[in-house]
Amino acid sequence: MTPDILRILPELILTLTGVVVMLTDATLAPRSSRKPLGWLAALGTTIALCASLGQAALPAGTAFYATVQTDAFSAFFHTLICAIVLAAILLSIDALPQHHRGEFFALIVFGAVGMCLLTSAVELLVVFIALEISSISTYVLAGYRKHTAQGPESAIKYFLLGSFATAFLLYGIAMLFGATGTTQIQEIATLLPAARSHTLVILAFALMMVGVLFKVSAAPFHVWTPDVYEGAPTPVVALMSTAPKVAAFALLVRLLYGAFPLLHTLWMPLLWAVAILSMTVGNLAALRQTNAKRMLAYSSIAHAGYLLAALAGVGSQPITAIAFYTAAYAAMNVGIFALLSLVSGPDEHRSQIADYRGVLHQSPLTGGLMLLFLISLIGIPFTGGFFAKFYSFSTAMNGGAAWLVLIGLLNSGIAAAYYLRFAIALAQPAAKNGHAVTLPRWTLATSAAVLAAGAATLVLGIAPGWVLSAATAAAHSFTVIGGL
Amino acid sequence: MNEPMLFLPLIALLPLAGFLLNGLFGSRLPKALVSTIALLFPLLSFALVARAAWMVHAGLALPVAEANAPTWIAVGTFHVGFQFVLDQLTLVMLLVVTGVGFLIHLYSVGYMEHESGYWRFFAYLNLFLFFMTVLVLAGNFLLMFVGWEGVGLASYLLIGFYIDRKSAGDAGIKAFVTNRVGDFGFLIAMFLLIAHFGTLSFSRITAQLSAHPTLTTGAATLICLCLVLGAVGKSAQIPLYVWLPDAMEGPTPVSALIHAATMVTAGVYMIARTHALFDLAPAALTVVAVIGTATAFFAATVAIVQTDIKRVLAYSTISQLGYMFLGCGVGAYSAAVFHLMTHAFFKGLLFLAAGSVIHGLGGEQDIRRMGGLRKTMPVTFWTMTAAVLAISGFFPFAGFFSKDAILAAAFQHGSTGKLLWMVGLVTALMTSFYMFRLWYLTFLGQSRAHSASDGHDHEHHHHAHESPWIMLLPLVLLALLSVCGGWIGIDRFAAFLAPATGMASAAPNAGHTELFLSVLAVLVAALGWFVAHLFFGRRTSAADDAAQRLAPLHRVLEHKYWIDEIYTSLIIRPIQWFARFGLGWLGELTLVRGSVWLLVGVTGLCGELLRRWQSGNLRSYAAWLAIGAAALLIFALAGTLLGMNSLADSIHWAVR
Amino acid sequence: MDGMILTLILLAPLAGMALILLLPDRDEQSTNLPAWLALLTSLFTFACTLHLPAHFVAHQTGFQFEENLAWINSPAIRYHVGVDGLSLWLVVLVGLLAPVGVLASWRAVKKDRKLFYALFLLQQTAMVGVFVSLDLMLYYGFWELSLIPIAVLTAMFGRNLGDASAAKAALRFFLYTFIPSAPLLVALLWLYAHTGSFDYATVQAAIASGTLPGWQLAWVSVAFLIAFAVKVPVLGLHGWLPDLFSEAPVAIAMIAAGKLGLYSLIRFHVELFPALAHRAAPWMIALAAVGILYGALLALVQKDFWKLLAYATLGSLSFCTLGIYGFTAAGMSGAVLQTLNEGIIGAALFLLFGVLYEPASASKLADFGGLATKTPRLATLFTIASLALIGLPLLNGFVGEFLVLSGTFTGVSRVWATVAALGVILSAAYMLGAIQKIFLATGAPAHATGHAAGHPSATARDLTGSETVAVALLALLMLALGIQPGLATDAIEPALQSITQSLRMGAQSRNAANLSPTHPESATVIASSPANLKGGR
Amino acid sequence: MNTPVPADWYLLLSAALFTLGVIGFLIKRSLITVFMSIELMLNAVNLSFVTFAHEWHAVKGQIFVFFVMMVAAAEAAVGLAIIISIFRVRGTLTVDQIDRMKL
Repeated sequence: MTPDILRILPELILTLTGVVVMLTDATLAPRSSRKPLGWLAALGTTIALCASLGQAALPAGTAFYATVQTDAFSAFFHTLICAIVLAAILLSIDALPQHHRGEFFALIVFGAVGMCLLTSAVELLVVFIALEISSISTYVLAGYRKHTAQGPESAIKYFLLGSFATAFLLYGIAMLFGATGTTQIQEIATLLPAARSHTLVILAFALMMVGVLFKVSAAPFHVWTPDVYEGAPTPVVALMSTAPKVAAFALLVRLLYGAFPLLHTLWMPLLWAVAILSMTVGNLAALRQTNAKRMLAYSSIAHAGYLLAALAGVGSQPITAIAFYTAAYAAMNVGIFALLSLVSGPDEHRSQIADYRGVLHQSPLTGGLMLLFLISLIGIPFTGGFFAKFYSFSTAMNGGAAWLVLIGLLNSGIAAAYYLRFAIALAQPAAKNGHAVTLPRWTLATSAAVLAAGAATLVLGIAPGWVLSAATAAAHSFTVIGGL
Repeated sequence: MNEPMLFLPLIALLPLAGFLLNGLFGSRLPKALVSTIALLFPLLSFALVARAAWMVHAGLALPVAEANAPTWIAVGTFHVGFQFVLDQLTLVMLLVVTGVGFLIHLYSVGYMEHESGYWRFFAYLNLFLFFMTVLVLAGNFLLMFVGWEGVGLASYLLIGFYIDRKSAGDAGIKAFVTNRVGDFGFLIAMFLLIAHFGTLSFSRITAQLSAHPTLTTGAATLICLCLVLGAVGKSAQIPLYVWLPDAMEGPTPVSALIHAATMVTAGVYMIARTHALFDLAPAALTVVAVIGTATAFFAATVAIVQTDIKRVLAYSTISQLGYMFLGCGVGAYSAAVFHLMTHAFFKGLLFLAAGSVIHGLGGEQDIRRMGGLRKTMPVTFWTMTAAVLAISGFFPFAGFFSKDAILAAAFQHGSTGKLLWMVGLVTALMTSFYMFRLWYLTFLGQSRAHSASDGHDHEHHHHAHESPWIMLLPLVLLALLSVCGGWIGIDRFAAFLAPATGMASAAPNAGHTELFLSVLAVLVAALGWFVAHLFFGRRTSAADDAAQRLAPLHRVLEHKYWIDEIYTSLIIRPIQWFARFGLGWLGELTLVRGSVWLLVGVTGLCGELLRRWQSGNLRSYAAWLAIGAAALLIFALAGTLLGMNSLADSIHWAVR
Repeated sequence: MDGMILTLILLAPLAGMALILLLPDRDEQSTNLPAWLALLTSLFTFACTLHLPAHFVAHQTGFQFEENLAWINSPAIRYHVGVDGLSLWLVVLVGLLAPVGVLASWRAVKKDRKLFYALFLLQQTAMVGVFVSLDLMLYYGFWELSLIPIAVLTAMFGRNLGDASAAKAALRFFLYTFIPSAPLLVALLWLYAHTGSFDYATVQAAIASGTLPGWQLAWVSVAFLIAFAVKVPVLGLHGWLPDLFSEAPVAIAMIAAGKLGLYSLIRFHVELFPALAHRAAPWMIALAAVGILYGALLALVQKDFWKLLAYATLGSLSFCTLGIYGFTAAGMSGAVLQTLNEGIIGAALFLLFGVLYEPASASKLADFGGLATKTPRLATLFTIASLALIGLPLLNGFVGEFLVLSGTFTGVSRVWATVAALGVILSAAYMLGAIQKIFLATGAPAHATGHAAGHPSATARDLTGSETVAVALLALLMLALGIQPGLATDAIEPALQSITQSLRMGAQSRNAANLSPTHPESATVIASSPANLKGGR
Repeated sequence: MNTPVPADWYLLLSAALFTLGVIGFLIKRSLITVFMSIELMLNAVNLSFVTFAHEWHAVKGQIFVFFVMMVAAAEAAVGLAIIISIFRVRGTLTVDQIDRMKL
């Protein structure tokens, strides 16, 4: 039997890296630049990435008294999250102002530990702890630009609303424990029919959904996203808009298909409604946005809606669709935010869309790549975004939800308006009165991250076969549930 | 139909070669070479036609059709090819077109001597000859339509030849668009023919008609009326004649060739060619007759008061074409074609003579400032006299025979025929009156060049001189033809044309009625001459005081019944207004753009609302969060709370 | 070689694009390297496309040069390409227009040339992709891809960038086509859910078999129809056309309208949903006939030449729609031929007026005058192209219009055919009016004498050698197609045979629904050969 | 000996505390008080955990409580740090004034 330690190897490596980074930070001279720490953190994350890739070879199984389970599903998400975190670290090496403290990288790595644990946790207690680890580290990261007015404000908003939602989740777990006497996901699934009282189970489910949907920034619980994304430093937003969301979706799938498969007829209409709400709210609100980051915040809400729409499918297809969509979404978002941070520079003086006029003329490479990511967000064929949206909506269509697909695609039609306005702003020649756009030079780290994201978007669009088979394997790790 | 090497396609392609040579390389070639090319190819074409005529005379059976014509359009069951056919009618038309055409080419070498764009003029002239020969030789409607629109294009290019004059450009467009209105009728007729016969080839249509005429008279009338619309457009009859007077903006040889001898007669030729259809639709024939007579009368009245020498001749052409339409209308197709031929001779001569006068006077076209040219331009004077006598219908000249044939045929065409004959006779009177008015004012009396009535001095008034021989030779030849052109006589001409234009037109019975009619016609012509002599012969101001007495009538005629103004205000302005406001405002701005703007606006508005929702206040966020959670709970517990416990049962059902 | 040719045609422009992007950023003014590379690639692609008609077996139904490779297996999307009579000449047309486009923008584009030519070549691949792909998803992919280059190029290299109207035009164009393509994707997914495959033949068979639920299939066909009608554009959905024509760079506006929409209408609406196409036919015919007049009338009163050309194109494209929805053999072949004509004539006119427009970027007709003497070559070629547009016989415009009108008149409805024929008169009026205002005298003394400095007609230049050759070739093509339309129709007609045949049974049902108000029996005259009409001859 | 208090009463108490916490979060103006109401909500959950642990005679519930308390402590540390940084920059703790980012 494989020793338990191998099951949580990536999380261990990440924790070790975090600690080492903190220690070396202490040894460095106060005034010297913290770049080497960034490279150290990046090295650690790469090792964790290889470890999680290795985990795919492990036979599926639980560890530590069935609190953590590694299977194709968790391996897929581990690799994805480690990749995102790696890209975020590479981005922030050059993007953040020089005088920042070393613990920025440590916080990112510790957050990564929480997110990875979240995807492999099958014990609600471990779920709660992992959730809290990732949330707290992102709360601090969100407020990292202490000297600006927006930094602390976004942190406090994120912190208060986050903990408020987590309290609901916790209350739900308590109720579930009360109804079934256990907090282990597989056991819940088996004990559910003999639960003490059904209302208690449904109440528990609803409360837990509040917590999870908040994390996923789905519609009624999305209000925090625009302000937090606007306030937080752009590399952190690149991390925050992708990694925690990916982990949250993995948790959602674990809960829906692991713990509550029997409540399928209950949560299907619920998630339909939330999906439609998030799509519509996300897209419509983004139409009139002038601030680039706020617009992309609303777009991430809309994408959460498209992801939830995939749940309308039957059998294990939705899980494949969600897995693939999160991969494509992560590539696009990391890419676009990376370029945003590159173009707007450390002091982020260009927040409005209009400030980005003429970028395509100044440096065709940056402009071209931004164009690629925007096109992928719109969902133009031969890009990752299209195939993700196509796959999610074709799953929904196979599940018979033609109306949902129609609303979804019309929404993505409307979405094209604000993405394209951004793309066209890039393409327009610089405004006569606008100050000359001086683009910072491309450093090794940022270019590596951006090119990796760009390559991922293109590969997912043109040859998605490889990633698709990994996602399908992940979907099969859930035993075929209740004859669905 | 053996093919005795008539080289029919070559007749058309030779002028095309001339056009290509001059068109592509003309600007770089010396003038002499350009004119030789321009003259050589039409001459060769004329030679081929003459050879064909000689072979027909020597007993060649007509009609001759080319054996394997290349296909043009072959889609589904519809097939049409570049089919050239030569029959009697075509032969006559070819003789006129290439013969008179060549003479006019010869004349224009002299006339256009010092014009810029010399090569361009001759390229367009050759192009015109190519399209006209294609029109005449065509074996099916579609190929005829190619020639039909082609000549329209050539006339547009030639009218607008003086590119630095805006009036020339406008006249060109007016000509082309009015022709296009006619072509629209032609197109509809062709579609009707396809609908009824499935083919457009003349021979197969006539064969189908003779085999078993399934065509109802109603359908035949509809087809013929559309064809008439086409003919009216091309041959400048009411209501589509407005472009011909303005076409005088082009150089005079153009007016002679296109707007007198050949192109405008295409309408008459087309009616003669499709006589089989027209015979089935008597109503259409009467329409043709009425239009013809009305146009003849109307144009003659306007011609009386025109002061520009070329506009007089233009209205006279419209009037003579009216006669030809009358001829066709009463079924006397051969008479109409006969008049067409003679008209080509004397009207061509008239225009060329007018050209020589204008050339001599250095561009002066207003007859009120001419006079006394008899002695200075003798050859022009005598040839023009021959033409004036011919057109007025005096005995030995060509005009008498052809016009008389038409009037005679009209006379025997029942009661309506009599009325038409009456109007025709009055028109003949007016014709001789305005022709002799022109004759007197231009050639007799003193030269009024210097005593210009409106006082603008004629700075380079130089002594009027006779035109060079190259311009006079065609004049003399045409004068000869105008004199003896008619001697063939209508009987022999009708017999020759019989196979092509059908036997319907019974030869006018000889005997005293026909003699009486011809004498009457000559008397009428003489009366016209006498009245003209009264007004313009002597130096009295008889003409001017007559004009004062009939001032209102004179003003109406002078303004050409304000037809142009009516057309502009009734047709052109409303179309432009409807396009600019009807479609421009209503269609584009409100419907097309408006609907989209509305859509965008609504979504934008919702966007704005949602944007406002984000108040930035922490507690409102928390409130929304709480409301969301409450909604979720209610939604989830809906089943149990309302006692339906549908959801609760679902759990049990799922487990079992 | 036949097996690989289509992929080669698709990949060649992409390779060219990659090469151009890798070019070093030397100063733009010296050698126009990107343009030369783009020209070479487009000429090579054009040569490859010429390979198709050379080896095309006429009168053989079904697709040729087929390639069918697995691409994505879980939703069965395959890389399935092929060409038949219908799409054969359209591919060649795209191949032809590419070098013309490069030439047209040789002097117009002065900076960022790399990006311009790269996106231009990407547009070529997308368009060829649309014409050759036989897998619905692959088709949809290329369909969407063809929007991006046009939008970005219009925004970047649009004409009057100052007041950002180029950006608005690009945005309007993109949304006008993109939003209707969303229901199109829903329809595709629905079809996939019900037939299990995206392959054109299987979907067509499934629909023909009638097993799919009726009213939903109707909605699916409506979604297809609207998405393609916007791209043509059909009357009512043409909001984007005038803006794009007056804002987009010449090379782009040349290829933006008509071809894709019309081909898709035939292939993916009429052939895919024959019965439902019939139900939609009366509306489309009405829209098309009115569209012809609408376009012609508006073109009559336009003061800006680009807008005039836009409405003229709307008119001539409505001819094609009229031909398609007539379902007669003559009408449909005429429609496809007219699509080719519009492509050729449009390219010539765009290039020519682009040359006039480029120095002083003035497009108002009143700005010009008396250019015939200053720019003789341009004037003659412009006149030839305009005459082809208004349908002068012996030029290609006439054959297309004649076939469409005769097909509609004899087979569909005489009223609409007559209304459409009126457009012929108006087209002569506005085109000759334009020639008059630009090239001939305008009477105003300023033009007649010397042109004021900076006045557009003062800075006008005549065509350069290469431009003359390009447009002369196009003019020769117009003449060739005018004299021998068989060159194209011989391949087009058999491909449409299957549609006109299968729709004939539809025709019977349509006659029962007496679509054509007058002379129903004449409706079949065109179809049945004249021989049987006359009985014993 | 009086009978033990029935389990449902504890659950009702924990539900009441939880709702109080939520209301406190919505109404209170000062950041500190809002933060305290979150702690109140967490403790309400602890109470229900303990009740269920007693009912199911499973020690798991009680262990859960310890973890919840540990997390609450961590949150408190981070939360107060953020509140201090807000106070240093904005000089105020009232929730309504922290709305610089809107629309």
